[in-house]
Amino acid sequence: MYTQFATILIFLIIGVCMVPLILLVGKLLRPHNPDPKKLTTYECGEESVGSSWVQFNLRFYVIAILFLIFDVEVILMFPVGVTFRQWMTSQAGKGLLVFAEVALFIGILLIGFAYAWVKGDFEWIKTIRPQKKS
Amino acid sequence: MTAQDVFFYIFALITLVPAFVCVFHPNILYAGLSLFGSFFGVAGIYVLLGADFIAATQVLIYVGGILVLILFAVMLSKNIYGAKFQDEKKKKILPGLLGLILLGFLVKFILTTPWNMTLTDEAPLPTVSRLGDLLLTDYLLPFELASILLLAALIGAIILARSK
Amino acid sequence: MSLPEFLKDLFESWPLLGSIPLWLYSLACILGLLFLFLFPFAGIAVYLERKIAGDIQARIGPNVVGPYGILQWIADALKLLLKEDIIPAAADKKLFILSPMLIFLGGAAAYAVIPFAENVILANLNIGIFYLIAVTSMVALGLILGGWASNNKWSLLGGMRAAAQIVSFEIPVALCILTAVLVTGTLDMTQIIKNQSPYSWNIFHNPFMFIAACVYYIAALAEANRTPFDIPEADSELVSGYNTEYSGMRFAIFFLIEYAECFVICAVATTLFLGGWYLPFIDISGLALGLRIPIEAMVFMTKAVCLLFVMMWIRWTLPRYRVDQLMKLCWEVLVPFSFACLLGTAFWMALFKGKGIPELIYSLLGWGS
Amino acid sequence: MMFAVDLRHYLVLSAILFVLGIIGILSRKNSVGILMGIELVMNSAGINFVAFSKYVAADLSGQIFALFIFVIAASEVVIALAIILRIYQNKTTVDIEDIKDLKC
Repeated sequence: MYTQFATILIFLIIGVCMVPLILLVGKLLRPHNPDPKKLTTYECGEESVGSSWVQFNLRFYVIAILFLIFDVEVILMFPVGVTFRQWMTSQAGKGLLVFAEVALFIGILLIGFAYAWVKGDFEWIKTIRPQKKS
Repeated sequence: MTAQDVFFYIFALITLVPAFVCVFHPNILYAGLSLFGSFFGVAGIYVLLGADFIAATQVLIYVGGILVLILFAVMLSKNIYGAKFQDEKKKKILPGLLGLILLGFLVKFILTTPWNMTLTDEAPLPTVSRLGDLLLTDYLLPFELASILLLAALIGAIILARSK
Repeated sequence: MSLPEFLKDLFESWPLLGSIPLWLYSLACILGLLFLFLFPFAGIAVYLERKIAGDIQARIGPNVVGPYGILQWIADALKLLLKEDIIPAAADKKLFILSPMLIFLGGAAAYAVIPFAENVILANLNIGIFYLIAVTSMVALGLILGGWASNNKWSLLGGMRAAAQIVSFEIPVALCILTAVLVTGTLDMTQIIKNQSPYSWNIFHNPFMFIAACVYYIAALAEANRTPFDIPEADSELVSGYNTEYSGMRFAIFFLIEYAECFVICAVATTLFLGGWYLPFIDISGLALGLRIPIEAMVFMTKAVCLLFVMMWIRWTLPRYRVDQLMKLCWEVLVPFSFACLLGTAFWMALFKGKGIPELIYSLLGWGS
Repeated sequence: MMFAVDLRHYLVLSAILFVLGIIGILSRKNSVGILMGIELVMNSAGINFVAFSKYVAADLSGQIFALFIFVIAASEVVIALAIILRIYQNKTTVDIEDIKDLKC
């Protein structure tokens, strides 16, 4: 197992230092004359208005919550999924029992999914209500 | 000094230096980013300990999930009047001192207590199928309770985060 | 056995090459994979895309540089190399440089576990497909940083939207891969293919697997920001999304990684659902190893390139989704479907003790192969 | 031998990570920073569990616990960040100094 992960480690190291390498090659070859006009942020030609660290509401965050919870569920399901076939093919009697366990695990989380669906948390709010100025 | 020991020290550095930066860096965004390096170091430590599935889970959950959440939170909670994340003016001497004392105790206990460890040096076996069997047989109750915990966390967080 | 080990055994007896340590072999294989496969293939994919787009829109597409425009992508690469690469003054310099690195790492590291042929896989990890999911989830991080660092309102929104899209489409992808893992029973990529056979591919194992394959393809299409789901680069609204401020070679990295990820999606789809390097009903395991590996690699590549062609075909025919339609599609169509496929496959395997439709038909007909 | 890596080295590493996490929790003013400290503490606990599962008990119970640590860490981060962002919506600040009074 260590040799495979050693290859992965070497791959990651090369991957990390590949981008600076490419950029370095680029830096050597290309012209470099920054002028302030060129360095302003691009806003379709107009002057950029206000700082860009603009505030936005929480629907990005709700998406991230849903992702993390269901990601953890998938991760717990992966070891079970790997041995699922063994349980099904070898011990004949326990097939449906193991399926019941897996179905219970997924069913409980589907309740949360249904709750989020019914409460309309999947709709991407079209109108952005003006931020309540404190 | 086999190869694994060298890699242990490398991954220990990759874990501790970004963790150090994360604790002491004034800018909260760079602190969040240095967590990225420390999570990778911990994943490397898991690989050295022969836990390949746990290492991949660590990368998937912490780097792909929790760090994305933290960065979203940092960006969403950027206070409006344009303060550029500089928020740390608090002194760090007292917590640092306390930490060092705690560290001293911990290391003393670690080095003195006789752990009955069994030093085996054969290559670690793949763990995924054994984890699956354990989850389905011995640890079935925690497996089902974990889904209830996730359900509670999901519903709680959605209610809180729903922007009325 | 992974490629470095296979090469080491192959060249064991040679005088000079015999004494090279294993990690040097893997280093050579990695550099070979990156420079001989990833970069050229991404370039050729760009060329293919523009040719197909031209064909679909009844025009010719690039045909100036080299015969039929084959060298067009090299010209593009050189042009980008020589373009000036500015970092906006207001940008956050450190993050601006870090973001392409993260994205390149996320996209390229998935190539380590793609099984081109019997022993031709860079790292024969026991958690192959799971490692792939873990690594591709890093791209969302790079997009957020890219959008945030360029200090441009549109790239910030583009970066956030791209991250939200990638993050939310990762659930259907992970669930469909889990469904395939239920059927194959292992995470090791070469083992997944070996559990299938020329006569029973995973996609025909049971009806739910067929749906899971389609859901995977659609969700992975969205995860790679390909049309009809490339909201972040929606030129009408967000100029060019998170990579507005990037120019020159940095932009080339974003561009290159998009095509690298497209191939990863097609390769994973062929491995999990379309029986990897197995020809439909022709069993070639009897041939000598030296002959079998090239044929297997060609079979694998033809399947992957066909899926790539479909991806490009879709890009130039379907209009783009709006953001709320996109999120609604993900959370109200794809995720329920993938949950249903997961439970359906589990029930099917519980019912038929892990046997799929092909095995059942063969046992009925008495072939028993 | 000092350098041969065994259980104690992993425990020292997780102790240092644990202490860094504690310092992070105590010294941060920004509540999202406190959460990062909590993540470090969770990681150090994970390293302990997996180290014990390799060196002491040969079975995989340590790794199962590390798996459940991921479940707990994920749900904890989700809830904590939801609370923080809810506080931020009302009081537009995440600094713990300003979140002292009981009524938001």
